[in-house]
Amino acid sequence: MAVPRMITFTVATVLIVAMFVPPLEPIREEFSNFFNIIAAFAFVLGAASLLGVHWRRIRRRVRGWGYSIVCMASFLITLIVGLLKLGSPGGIGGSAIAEGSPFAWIFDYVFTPIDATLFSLLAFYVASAAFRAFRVRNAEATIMLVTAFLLLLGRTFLGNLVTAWLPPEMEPFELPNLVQWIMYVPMTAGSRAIMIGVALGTIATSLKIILGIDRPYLGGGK
Amino acid sequence: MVSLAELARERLAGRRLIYLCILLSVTVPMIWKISFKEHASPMVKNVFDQVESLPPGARVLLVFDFDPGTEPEIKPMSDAFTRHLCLKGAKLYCLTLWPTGPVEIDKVIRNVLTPEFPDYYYGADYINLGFVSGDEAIIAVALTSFQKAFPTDAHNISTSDTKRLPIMKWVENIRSFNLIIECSGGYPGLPEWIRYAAVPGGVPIVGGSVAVGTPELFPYVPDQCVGLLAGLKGAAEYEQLLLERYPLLERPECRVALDRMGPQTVAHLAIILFIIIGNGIYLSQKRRGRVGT
Amino acid sequence: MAAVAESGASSLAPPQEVRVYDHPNDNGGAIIVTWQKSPDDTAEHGLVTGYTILRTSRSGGQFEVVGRVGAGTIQFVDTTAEAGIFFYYKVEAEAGEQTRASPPVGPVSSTFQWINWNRWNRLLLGLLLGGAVVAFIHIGQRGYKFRIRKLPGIEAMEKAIDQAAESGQPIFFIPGSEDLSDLQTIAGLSVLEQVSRRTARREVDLRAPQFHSLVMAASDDTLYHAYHEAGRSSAYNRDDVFYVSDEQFGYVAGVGGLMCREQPAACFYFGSFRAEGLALAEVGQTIGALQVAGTAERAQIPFLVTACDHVLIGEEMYAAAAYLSDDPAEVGALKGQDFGKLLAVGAIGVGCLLATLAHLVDSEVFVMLRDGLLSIFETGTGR
Amino acid sequence: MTRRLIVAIIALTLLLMLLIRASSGAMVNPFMDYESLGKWVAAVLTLCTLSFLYSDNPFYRFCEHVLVGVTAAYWMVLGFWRTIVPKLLANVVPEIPAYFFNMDTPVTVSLIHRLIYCVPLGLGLLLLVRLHPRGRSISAWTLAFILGTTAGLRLFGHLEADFMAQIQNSITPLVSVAEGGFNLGRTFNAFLITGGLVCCLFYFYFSRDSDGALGRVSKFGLWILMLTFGAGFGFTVMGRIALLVGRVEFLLQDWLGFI
Repeated sequence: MAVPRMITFTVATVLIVAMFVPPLEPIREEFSNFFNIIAAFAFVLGAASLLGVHWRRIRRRVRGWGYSIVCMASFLITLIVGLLKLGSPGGIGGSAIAEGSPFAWIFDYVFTPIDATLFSLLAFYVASAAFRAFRVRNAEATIMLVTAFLLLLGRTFLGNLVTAWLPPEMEPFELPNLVQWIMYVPMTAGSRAIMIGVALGTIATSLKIILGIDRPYLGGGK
Repeated sequence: MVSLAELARERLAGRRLIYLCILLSVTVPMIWKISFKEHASPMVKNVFDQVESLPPGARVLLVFDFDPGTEPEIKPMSDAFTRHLCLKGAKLYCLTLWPTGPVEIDKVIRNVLTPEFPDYYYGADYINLGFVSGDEAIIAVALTSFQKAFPTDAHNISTSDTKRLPIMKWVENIRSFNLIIECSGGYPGLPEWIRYAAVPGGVPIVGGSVAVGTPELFPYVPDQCVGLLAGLKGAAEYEQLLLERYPLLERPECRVALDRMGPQTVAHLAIILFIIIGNGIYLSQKRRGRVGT
Repeated sequence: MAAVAESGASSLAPPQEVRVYDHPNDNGGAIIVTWQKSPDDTAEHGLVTGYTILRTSRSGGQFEVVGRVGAGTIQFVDTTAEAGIFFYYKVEAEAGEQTRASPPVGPVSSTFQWINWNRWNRLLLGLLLGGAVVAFIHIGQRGYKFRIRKLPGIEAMEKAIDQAAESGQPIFFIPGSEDLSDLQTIAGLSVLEQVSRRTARREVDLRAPQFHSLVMAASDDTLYHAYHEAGRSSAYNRDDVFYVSDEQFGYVAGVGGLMCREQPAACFYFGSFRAEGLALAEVGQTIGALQVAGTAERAQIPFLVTACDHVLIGEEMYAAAAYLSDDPAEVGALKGQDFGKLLAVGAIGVGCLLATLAHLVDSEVFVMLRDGLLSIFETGTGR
Repeated sequence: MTRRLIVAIIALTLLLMLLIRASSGAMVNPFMDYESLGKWVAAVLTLCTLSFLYSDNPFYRFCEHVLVGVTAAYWMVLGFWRTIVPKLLANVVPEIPAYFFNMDTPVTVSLIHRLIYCVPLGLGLLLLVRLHPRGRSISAWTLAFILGTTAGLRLFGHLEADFMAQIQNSITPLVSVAEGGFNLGRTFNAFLITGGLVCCLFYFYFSRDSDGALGRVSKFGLWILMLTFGAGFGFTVMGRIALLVGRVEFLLQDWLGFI
């Protein structure tokens, strides 16, 4: 058995045993902490990859290498300003994103606007996806289309008006109630099935990791 | 016979037309200030009543688990909650488990608390505990010892220092609070606070969530979670209730979500229209024997 | 330190019947304090605002506050009680400035237990489900060929790789936006392994932009070994697996832009997705790539369904690597999962039947049977 | 060609409007202070990013590369100040954060505690060995540790929350008789939830063939799933539009000074 597989097996087994043995239980928390620390170390790899890819593009004068300079510059400026807490009102002991620091300025006026704008592009994407995908092609597509349609309508003021003419005894069929029913009944069934399936998938995946079946990223293939 | 390139171009043009319609359906109602009166749903009413029934001096944990990315949906809720709590004279304990969340607390303090409630004093009536990393594990710690989970406030003052932070005098753990209000933009969010704080601590919890996360939260209501505001519509309904109860609040900054519902509604109608048109085209093509995609 | 102030308010009744005992099934250090509500703590007679729990380690010693709870509560777990030390407790009802304490009770000490019996049901189910998976894997390893149904998404992936080989366009693989702490990511990496073996054989460029540095390291190893095994080590290019950004939309910006420029023949999305899933899939749609996605994120599946050609839903995503590899051991694991589903269906069926009978028939037997079955699935955290 | 002309005309008109707007004093002067400058920067970046909807263009590419650089660095900075310093250094050598970064960390940490936290330090350093081409196999040890941790921690997490809890919630009476009467609505709902759930589970059943009785059951399961997705889609659209409203609000209100 190769060393990495032994490590995986041991670590996982200890953590599983710790589930049932109270004196070992603190290990579970400590190991999650360890994970975060190692993930923070991994940032060095990320930085090396980012700089490496763009540096090679600049050196080889790949088409659009000018943008790579932009990327490297914005990366390095942000990194240096942030790591050294340059211009931070609290000094080196203060908060990393203290108000009034250049790092916070970059966050507020460069990071946030581009980030939020890209996020808001989803409004357009949702619309075009709805236009394209919601067609009465077959039974499944039609069911999805009709439900989405009802929900969309139910979220506007029209939702109350469309079915307002129904007599009081038909109350459950008023759109707001119908929408609520869809969310509580069929959706519950669907979500639960997905969750149960996911649980089974994760159990199998965990076991395959622990047993070391077909995991080339631990070195050596099978 | 249309060539493939032509078809792609046609599709691209259609896509741009959709984009333009959406942009207009959002911008035009905003400039013309089209807005609709909201009708509060029972769930939002439950949330409102829960806050409304707080006694003066109630201790409320106000969690800001969102960031600038989800701000358009959640910030109107956190603002409305803050106003409502201050009007009820509650003590506010603000914190976030999101690394990008502290700016949101700062914004509420700067734009709502300080200007609108000048008699709210830091350390006595409200406290900003800032960001603490650790997600649900930290909630579990707070369940037994609040000071251990949140050793300092955002200004690095120890939370055990009750001389400088008298508001901490009455807090030992999660159970010390009368209510938890969670403004949830994703993970960690409402499910974590319900599972690790509200249920084991026996503290009522209400919350607001982005629309995308709401369907997963419905199963918690009303047993484990008193009620929740679902997306901007929930926020707008809450604002409507707040305005009806406190007419003094009739100011533009107190109806942000209500104003934003105008463009929302128009955009929804536009998408509904797209779906109808799309199917119209599809069916007519099908009849002519040319099945589109 | 709070002195016990019994400020003469005789009107306030103290909490009744205070009891203390060691918290069972734990690592020590926790003592449970229970009491009956003060008669002044009722919905209509709500004088009491809360209870304070006090403790001392000496009989007759100075009490100190260990916790406060709101009105209506009847239990407190003191998690600061060092194991092995004896403590005395008392509970104080408070109403504004007034307080009234119960007589002290004790002594009590906390101890640790070796086994947490509360979790017997997790052990049972873990052994059942895990055992089934391991057993079927073993059967598979012994060479038994299991039959499984087809997944259209998998066939589409294979076709897409062929197409890319013909047209010379690259393939993009997006391993989701969660770190290695999420099993979806790991399942995604297993799919990457299978995909990269195929692309290595068919000499297709595979590009895997990364969200997290750790995932990048694992993806890089996956690709390296896959190329190595296919005998095309020289074709491995370290720039094919590259880090973009840990920020959701930083990632979307980088990858979306690349898609527009490199015009991939296909995009595969396997892992955990949030809003970036739709953003990327729509860009992929625009450039006309064939797209297959797999995720267990329920909130994102609807959007991926509208924007991708095929979506592997939840469990199907975890099964994708087994389908692609056709490795008997992996396929065996799927059979183990099927056993789990049958178990779930059986439990729900029998449980609902018992619950219905318990609801309709006035008989203790059904109630007992139902509760017995429920206790197997009891997690203590509610829904 | 005509399309380019139209685009150019629209762009010029917008630019002209912007100039008039700015000169009329309705907008903030970008050179007044950092905040005003920030607003202009933010607005220009917002517009450049929005241009991606039309097509991939140099303005968007500029924003894209700025954002990638800034966000990557941002998370690294936070990783250092929020994980490495308080979680690693404060546990291994608390003297560094206490004396060099003026942090409020206790320096009285036991040797055992320090040694325990040398484990992640060592694993972290081991991971970095892979920067050297020959370090790949050594750094796999760290990955092995990570995978083991994930498998060990998540196995029971999902079992509890997704398997046990969901089955527990699904065990309910199918027939509802309350307050002296048979409740048709509730009974129907209970049957639909339970039946739908079972059918959906059979949809995921890998051993089945797609025809026969099991095929029909799983088909119904697929319908329920499609209904779930449709509902999820319809419900979420609102959130996505809210984000666009937020952005447009920023442009119209904070920057252009309309409204």
